[in-house]
Amino acid sequence: MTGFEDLAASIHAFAAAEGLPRRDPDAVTDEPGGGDGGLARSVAFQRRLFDAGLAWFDGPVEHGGRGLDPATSAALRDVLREYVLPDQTYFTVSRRIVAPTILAHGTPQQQARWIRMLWRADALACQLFSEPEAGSDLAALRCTAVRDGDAWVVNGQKVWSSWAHLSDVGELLARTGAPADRHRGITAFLVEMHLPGITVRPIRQINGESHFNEVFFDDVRIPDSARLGAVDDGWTVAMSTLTSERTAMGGRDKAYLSHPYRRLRALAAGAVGDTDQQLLAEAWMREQLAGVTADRVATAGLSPSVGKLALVDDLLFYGRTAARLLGPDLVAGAGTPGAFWSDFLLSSPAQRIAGGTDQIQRGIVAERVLGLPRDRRT
Amino acid sequence: MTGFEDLAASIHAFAAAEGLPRRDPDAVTDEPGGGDGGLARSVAFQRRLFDAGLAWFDGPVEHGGRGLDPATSAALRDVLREYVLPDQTYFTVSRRIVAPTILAHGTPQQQARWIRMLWRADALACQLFSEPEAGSDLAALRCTAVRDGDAWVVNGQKVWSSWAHLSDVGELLARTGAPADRHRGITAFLVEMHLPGITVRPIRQINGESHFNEVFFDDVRIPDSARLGAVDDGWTVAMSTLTSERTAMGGRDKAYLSHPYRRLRALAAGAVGDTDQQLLAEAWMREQLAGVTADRVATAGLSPSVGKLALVDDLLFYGRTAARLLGPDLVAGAGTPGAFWSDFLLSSPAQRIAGGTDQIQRGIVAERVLGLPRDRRT
Amino acid sequence: MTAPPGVASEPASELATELASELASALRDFLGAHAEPVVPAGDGGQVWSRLCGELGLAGLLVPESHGGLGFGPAELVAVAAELGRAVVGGPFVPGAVAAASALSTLDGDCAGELLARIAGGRRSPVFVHMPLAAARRVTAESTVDGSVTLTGSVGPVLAAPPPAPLLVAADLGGTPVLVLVEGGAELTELPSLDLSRPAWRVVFDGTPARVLAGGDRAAGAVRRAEVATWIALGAECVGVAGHALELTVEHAKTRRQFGRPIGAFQAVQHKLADLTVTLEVARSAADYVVRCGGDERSAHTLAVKASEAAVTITTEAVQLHGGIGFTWEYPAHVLLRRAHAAAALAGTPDQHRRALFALLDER
Amino acid sequence: MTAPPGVASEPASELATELASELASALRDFLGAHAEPVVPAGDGGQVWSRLCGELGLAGLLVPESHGGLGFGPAELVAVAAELGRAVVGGPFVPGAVAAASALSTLDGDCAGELLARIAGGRRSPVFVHMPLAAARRVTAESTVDGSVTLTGSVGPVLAAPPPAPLLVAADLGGTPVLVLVEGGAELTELPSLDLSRPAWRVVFDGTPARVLAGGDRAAGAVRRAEVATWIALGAECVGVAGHALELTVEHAKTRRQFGRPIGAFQAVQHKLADLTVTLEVARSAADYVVRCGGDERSAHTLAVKASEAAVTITTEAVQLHGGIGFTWEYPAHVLLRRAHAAAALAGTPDQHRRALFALLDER
Repeated sequence: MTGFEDLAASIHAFAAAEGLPRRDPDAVTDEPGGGDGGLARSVAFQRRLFDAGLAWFDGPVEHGGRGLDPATSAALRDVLREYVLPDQTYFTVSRRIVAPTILAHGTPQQQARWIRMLWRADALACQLFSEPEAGSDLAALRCTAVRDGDAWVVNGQKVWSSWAHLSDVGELLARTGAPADRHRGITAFLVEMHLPGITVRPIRQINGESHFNEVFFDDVRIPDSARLGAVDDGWTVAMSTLTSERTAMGGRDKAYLSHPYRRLRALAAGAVGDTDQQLLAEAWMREQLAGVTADRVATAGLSPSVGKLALVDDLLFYGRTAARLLGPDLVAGAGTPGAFWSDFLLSSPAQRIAGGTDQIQRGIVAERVLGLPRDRRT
Repeated sequence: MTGFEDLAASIHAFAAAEGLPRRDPDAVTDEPGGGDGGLARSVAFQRRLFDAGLAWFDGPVEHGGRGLDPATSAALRDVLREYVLPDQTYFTVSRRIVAPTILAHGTPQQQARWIRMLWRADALACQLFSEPEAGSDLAALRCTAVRDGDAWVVNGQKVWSSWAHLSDVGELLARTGAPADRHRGITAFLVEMHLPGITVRPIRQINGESHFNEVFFDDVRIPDSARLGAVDDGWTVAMSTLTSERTAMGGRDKAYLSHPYRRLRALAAGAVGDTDQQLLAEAWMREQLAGVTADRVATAGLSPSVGKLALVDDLLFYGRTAARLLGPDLVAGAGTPGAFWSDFLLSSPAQRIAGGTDQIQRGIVAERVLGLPRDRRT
Repeated sequence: MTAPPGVASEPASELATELASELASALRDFLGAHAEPVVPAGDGGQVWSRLCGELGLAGLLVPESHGGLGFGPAELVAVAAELGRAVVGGPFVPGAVAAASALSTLDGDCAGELLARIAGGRRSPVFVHMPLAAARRVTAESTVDGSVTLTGSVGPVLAAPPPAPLLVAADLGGTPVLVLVEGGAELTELPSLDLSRPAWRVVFDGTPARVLAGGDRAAGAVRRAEVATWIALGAECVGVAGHALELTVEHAKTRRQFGRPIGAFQAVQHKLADLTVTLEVARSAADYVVRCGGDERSAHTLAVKASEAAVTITTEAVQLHGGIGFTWEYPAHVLLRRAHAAAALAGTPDQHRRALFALLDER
Repeated sequence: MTAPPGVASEPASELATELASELASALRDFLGAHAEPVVPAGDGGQVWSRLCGELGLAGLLVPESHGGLGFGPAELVAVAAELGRAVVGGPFVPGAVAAASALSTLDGDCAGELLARIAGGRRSPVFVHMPLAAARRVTAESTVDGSVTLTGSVGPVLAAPPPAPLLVAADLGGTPVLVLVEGGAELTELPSLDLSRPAWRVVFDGTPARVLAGGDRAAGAVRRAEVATWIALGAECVGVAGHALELTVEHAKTRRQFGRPIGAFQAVQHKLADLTVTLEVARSAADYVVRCGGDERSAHTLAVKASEAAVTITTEAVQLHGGIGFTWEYPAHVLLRRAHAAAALAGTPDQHRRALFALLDER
């Protein structure tokens, strides 16, 4: 593995200079959902990491990546994960979902403009896909972009947009053809979020937090140079984004819940009864296999939808198991493991909706993995 | 409850005269699937029971029933169930599925001809519904009945017909209209199974037994007087039969597996570990609640499809639990509990197909119980 | 095996069941007018207070001789299901159910007066207890004046804020006692999962208390309160589950995607059908409690089946609602929160199955 | 914590994985020509005999120095999955897997000769053992001539009919021993669930035997055989599950109802998608075994995930096939039978989880 040893040494040196604590394999510290560790700190760290050439191992060299193969890159990320890093969840959409789309479908100018910024945390990105009447049925979207000379005028509403309130750029899907054209009349754009006419309104979530937003477009003018892909070919762009999203959700880089086994083990004090032993062993197995499955998605062509459905099943299992182990302590109030798991039980169901609902994922597996006849949806 | 005490006393007296053993509440003797206890013995017993007026408590008096209300009848059947009776499974289709259909849709002549015979076990009945290309999609059936003067000529094939090889009469669904008319072009008949041109061929099942049959019709002439319901109105008749079938399958009278708790408890010898305690307690609860659910189906308007789906889930649980408790002894060979449960694991899945598959039942619950929009099936 | 203690010893008569269904229907009308739509935050027990004032529900299980309604398990199940359905707050379970059940087993003026207070709704005691807890956590010590002092803590439990008197199960030198604490306990509200009904931690530190019963009578009273608590929380879960399924079915009929209501999709239909089966099995468990006169085995059965059904159905309800189910304003999470909290406070299904097996294997 | 014993101590190299996949592909071609379609009844081990004769598979795990192929966990997993897929009979697991694994840990001429016999396919020994059984059921007693006699029984176990020599784990005055029985044991074939591969009950009644190893070396050899058995049966289950799912998908594409293939119905599509997830998690468990060099924890993981997947998928396969799946002639039940039998003989998931937890909690 060319360069692995050198780069691993660089990581350790960088970590030492940063004073990053080693991840204690027996400690359980991360929070699920994330995004509450302080944006400024995360951004500053990410810039130093990027400038040290340690942020993006498998990225193209011209955009600041290292150009390494996937296996070496994964191994280096594992080295980095030996340390406790500032909260990385702000960057998942930017780096793992929007940037790959720009790399695949953007013009050289768009790539030069955004990709480095997204990886260096000089900009944050969001998706602007779902609408109140277009959730699973994304092809029903109504937000319009109308051509006006060398620009487009956008009107409409988007919803469930993670981090839109913090973002500099959004990947927008807008209708440029007739609504009856469905997925054929949609175009993708890279919209600067600070343009006049854009209003972002956070949505209060089930657990009281607000990472999602409604985004309103009122005669927003965007240049044609911000168009991503061909006119009316936004569906291709969107599908590529959604595949990246599913892969990111099931990947090791963004394990929704870190250390499930250790977290659950800590709930069973004293002599562990047989039923609880069974539950804990099952949790351990699921944790190991989630890693293998994520790797198979990343490198062996396993469908990301399979990985995401397996993940969702794991999250349901962890939540149920925590409730069983905690008993009444599930409601034991702030600062207790009960509070952590209460929040988990409330917030983890979002994983069953974001990036395509369970139902959508099953449809993808049925049609694309198993080759079953297309369900009559349209 | 008028007459309850007298009739209960009659049952006890009858049982004493017959020398019926009391059912030992701690013994576990019945076999699932049934039908292997000797037809002749069961028939002879059923005739004596009927002649004693103790076979059919809620049946109309003119057909040999007692004309009692459902609650009293259920209570009397419970009294009868205090004794070990000869194998009753031969009669379920006759008494609980075909006879109610004739009562609801038959002419007075048909009722006089068949109902007493079916309840007295002077005749056995079968259903002739499914075809190789018409399973869940019953309305696709192809077996034809063509009018010829005062008779009909039947041609075609039926399949999955329980007890057809022993039956005297079959409830036949045949196409009398165009295939494109689907459920509107079907007529029901009561076919005597000994007519020329009928061939019955047993199907060897997954567990090596043969209770199901293929039935072939080759220019079989049946009189118009054997028609059940109006011409082209067989769908109404069929739906009424299927509702009876679902009710019978979830009912107390035909518990597919008797004494599940006790059977499973017997597999856990010595000190029962915590996991096995949990499984056994769950089995006990399911057994109690299956009885309540069956009663709610019978008397409180609960959908038989709900009852059948709950039953199927119970059967899967019992099978899985037995495998867990037995371990390697699942394959311990003839005469052991392992052999009993092996057969159960092989044969119980039929309950998920007969009387409408799980999928069909869920569709019925969705549309008729929940009032969801009709799924586009046709 | 002796007959297990229960809410009542007789199977429900048909009349009782009829009464229960009328009561449930009246209650649903009342709650429909005063408690719908479900609110995300607690109502401070206001709805419960009105139910006590206008329908006398506080005296549900208090004998008529003490000014209550004198109802049994059929009515308890019916009322609790409706309260769960509307996610009503207030000390229904620890007071009207648990305290009344414990006190109903005792003779004596003090018990009688406390029962009358429950029915009257003033200075009503609540029973604070960890159901199925492994060890008794409160110890009592005799004092010179014949009363006792308590040390230890219980929680999270359902309770009511001071000045509600507390009924506490404690250990007095190896003997179980049921004591009354009229003041001096330290109660901490635990702001947590169920916003409509907080849990509490109760700490005793040399707190003076009065012994109401000891020995077998205390154990019997405590067990009766526990069984009634399981039944009430289980029946609440049935109500929660039913409400969540109704909301979801309604959503499936109105929300359109791909040109038709999502409820026209077979995947959604079949999921809702499976949840219906889950709900109906839990309802059968509620019926089973009534049939068995609220005995202990049936209470365990209901606690398991109803809490599992409520957690499953509310979890799937959130998923089936898509994004909207994940918002603060929509009531799906209110039901999810109550389901989890009621299930946690009733004791886990594992604990109930374990206890049930012990009963089954007794003989 | 010391490194747990496994099939091999090193993680699989990439080369090994490539070899494994070539082996699997060759095997599938061979079996496609000689063992498809799956037959309801056993083949008397004929296919296995040909695989040994033509591909040398009996020596899969036998070191090359003893005439075997010297393969590791990657190849074991690949081969076992293909054999499971085709529901091949014969003493693959107790002989080529378990006996070879146990003997590979031992030095000495006798072990070497037995390994050579396995590779050569003549008078090959089989290892008869109850995996995860609570107590050692066979006791050994020393005789004057330095050999031992055995008393006790094991079963149901996988074995081979006489005159196959038996390797047996026994207890000699409190010390574990691994012994060789060349004759005199009473074997009863148990005609049961898996028609393609019977289980056996083996009874020893003063049966003469020869001690191959004692103490820690015996325990290590037995453990190595157990771990390899779990891996082999688990991998077989992966093959069974994959085959059942393929048959079902094919059926869903061709069987028409309501004017279209049943696989166009969302309910069927989603059920098959869920089963795909179940299968792929089991495949991940097989990969995990290879990554971990076949260590004990990974073997438990595979045994649990693969046997659960095989039982679930074959059960649902029968249901999704409708009536045809319920007939003797159709192969669905052959796969269902193998799934249940392999799961039963590998030890239940409960036992494996329990053993795994003990390993996890060791440190």
